[in-house]
Amino acid sequence: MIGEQLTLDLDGWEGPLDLLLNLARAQKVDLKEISILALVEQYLAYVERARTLQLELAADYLVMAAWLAYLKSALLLPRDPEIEPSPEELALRLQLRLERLSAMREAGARLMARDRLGRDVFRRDAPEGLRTARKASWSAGIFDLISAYGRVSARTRPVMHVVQDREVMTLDAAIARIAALIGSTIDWTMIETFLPEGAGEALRRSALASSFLAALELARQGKVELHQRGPFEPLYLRVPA
Amino acid sequence: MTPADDFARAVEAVLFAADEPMSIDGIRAHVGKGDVRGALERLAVDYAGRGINLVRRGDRWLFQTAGDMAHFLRRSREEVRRLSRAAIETLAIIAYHEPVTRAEIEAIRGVQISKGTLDVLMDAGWVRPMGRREVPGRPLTFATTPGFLTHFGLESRRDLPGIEDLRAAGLLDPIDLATEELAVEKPGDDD
Amino acid sequence: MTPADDFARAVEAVLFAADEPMSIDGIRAHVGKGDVRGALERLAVDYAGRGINLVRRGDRWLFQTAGDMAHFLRRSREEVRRLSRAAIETLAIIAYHEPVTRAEIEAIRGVQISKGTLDVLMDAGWVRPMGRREVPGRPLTFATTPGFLTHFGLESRRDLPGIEDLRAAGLLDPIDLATEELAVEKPGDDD
Repeated sequence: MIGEQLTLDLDGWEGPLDLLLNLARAQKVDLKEISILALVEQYLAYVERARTLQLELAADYLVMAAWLAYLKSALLLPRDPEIEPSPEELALRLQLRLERLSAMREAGARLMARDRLGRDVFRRDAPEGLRTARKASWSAGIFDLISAYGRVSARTRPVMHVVQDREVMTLDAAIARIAALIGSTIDWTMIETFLPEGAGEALRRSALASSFLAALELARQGKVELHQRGPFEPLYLRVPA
Repeated sequence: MTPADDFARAVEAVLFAADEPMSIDGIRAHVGKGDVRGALERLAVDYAGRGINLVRRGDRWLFQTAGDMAHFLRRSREEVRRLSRAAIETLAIIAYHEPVTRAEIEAIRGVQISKGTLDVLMDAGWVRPMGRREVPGRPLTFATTPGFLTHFGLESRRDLPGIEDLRAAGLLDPIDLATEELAVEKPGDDD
Repeated sequence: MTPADDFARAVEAVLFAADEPMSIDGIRAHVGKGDVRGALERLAVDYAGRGINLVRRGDRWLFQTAGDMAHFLRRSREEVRRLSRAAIETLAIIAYHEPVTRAEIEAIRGVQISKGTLDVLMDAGWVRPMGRREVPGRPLTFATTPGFLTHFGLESRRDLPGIEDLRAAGLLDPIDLATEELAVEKPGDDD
């Protein structure tokens, strides 16, 4: 929006406030003492001249012109106490705005004129540079160490399995034993009756398992009959009727 | 020169070798325990009036050539970018008013900020966004950086040229956007 | 420092800002007519014993940080890190079996060790190479260092608990053993 629209001045203006400030500066050095009314006149004349030259003005210049025309009439007309803020107050605000913009413009120029790094003052062009070396400090305690060794040992130490020698009754022995004993029984007889007497608990369990398999084998051969009332009930054997 | 003690020598060497301005904590990380600030102040005195100066910029310190040596050192290549008038004014407004919103900058200048202006200042490393203002719309505010102080040779923002006078004159008071708009842009905002 | 005259100050500033060592002619191109050599010699005296020295290399001059300040320019920052499981196991194997070759470590661990693992242990100062084993290939053996004993609070390696101690302390990983019992040793008791 800003830029070349107002080519009456070769530099162009940075907006209507910039134009006002330049007009004000031409009027007086101290912005506090400028005549706002005269400034308004100058601005309006400027805009009028741009119009006659058929220059295209940006909207904000026209907006400013309209507002200044209002301010001018308010300053000239008899004071209406109802209107707030008063025209004098508005004029003062405009003057303060111009002062502030002027101050900032001057401050910018003073900043640019300072001894600037890389233009007026210089740092070393090839500093050695500072380095930060990361040094790792490893943390591990004795417990970490020995438990790690325990873990490795447990994982890789060959495990030796020793099976104890025990008394057992083989399937063949059980078949022979039941086949021999069944002949002398007539009635249903519990399978436990066929186990060897006086056997220790381990041998008894082995004998029971083998005898059960033996009973199944003999039943398959038709040499015994099996009977059980229900699951987990005693198992009975007899010679087929 | 007056002989420097070993601690001051270490501070001197570290700052000399550094490729960035250094804070006291940054220096201490290299030189260890000791009165870094005291050493810096002594060194600054040692170097006052020499061709090299030790200067403070914000909370960081650096060696740089003395300002009056500029004519021996200016380089043929133009290293410092030329700023547009809009950018210079915008930078000044940010520096003297920070933190400041874009709308406030525009109110002071009476014109919209064109697109690249803030970008140029941020790209130069002089300006950065600094939080939002807790008003409706939560506009972003802008402020200067440590790099701004370093580039323009300011110990702190208090050293901004004429800042005390401007403040005393009320020219750095907070911008009342409502009245500024009333004064200039009331009939129709341009943004 | 003793005040330097303006010509010496210019030489000082030019050398400071230079991006490489400068010859007397090169300096003169910046500072103009004057006794450059005399200025350099005075500056060298000024800076003797400071953290920065002006030194001559062949026919060129430069500022550099004093040699005895070099250690301040490098800052080492300690970062405490935990050893990886592989590293601590490897360390334990070395401690219990030293001197031990890499292949032996792998056989004992039942897993290959990655390249960095031994490096980490050597970097920590706990392990060092200790001669070669006189077998085909002459593999390097590794052993622990005195620093290892110090770090782990051991008088000697004999203070390391034996395998029976570990078992008694329940450190032979009872969970793994229990699993193995279930899988393999059901019918009868083990050991």
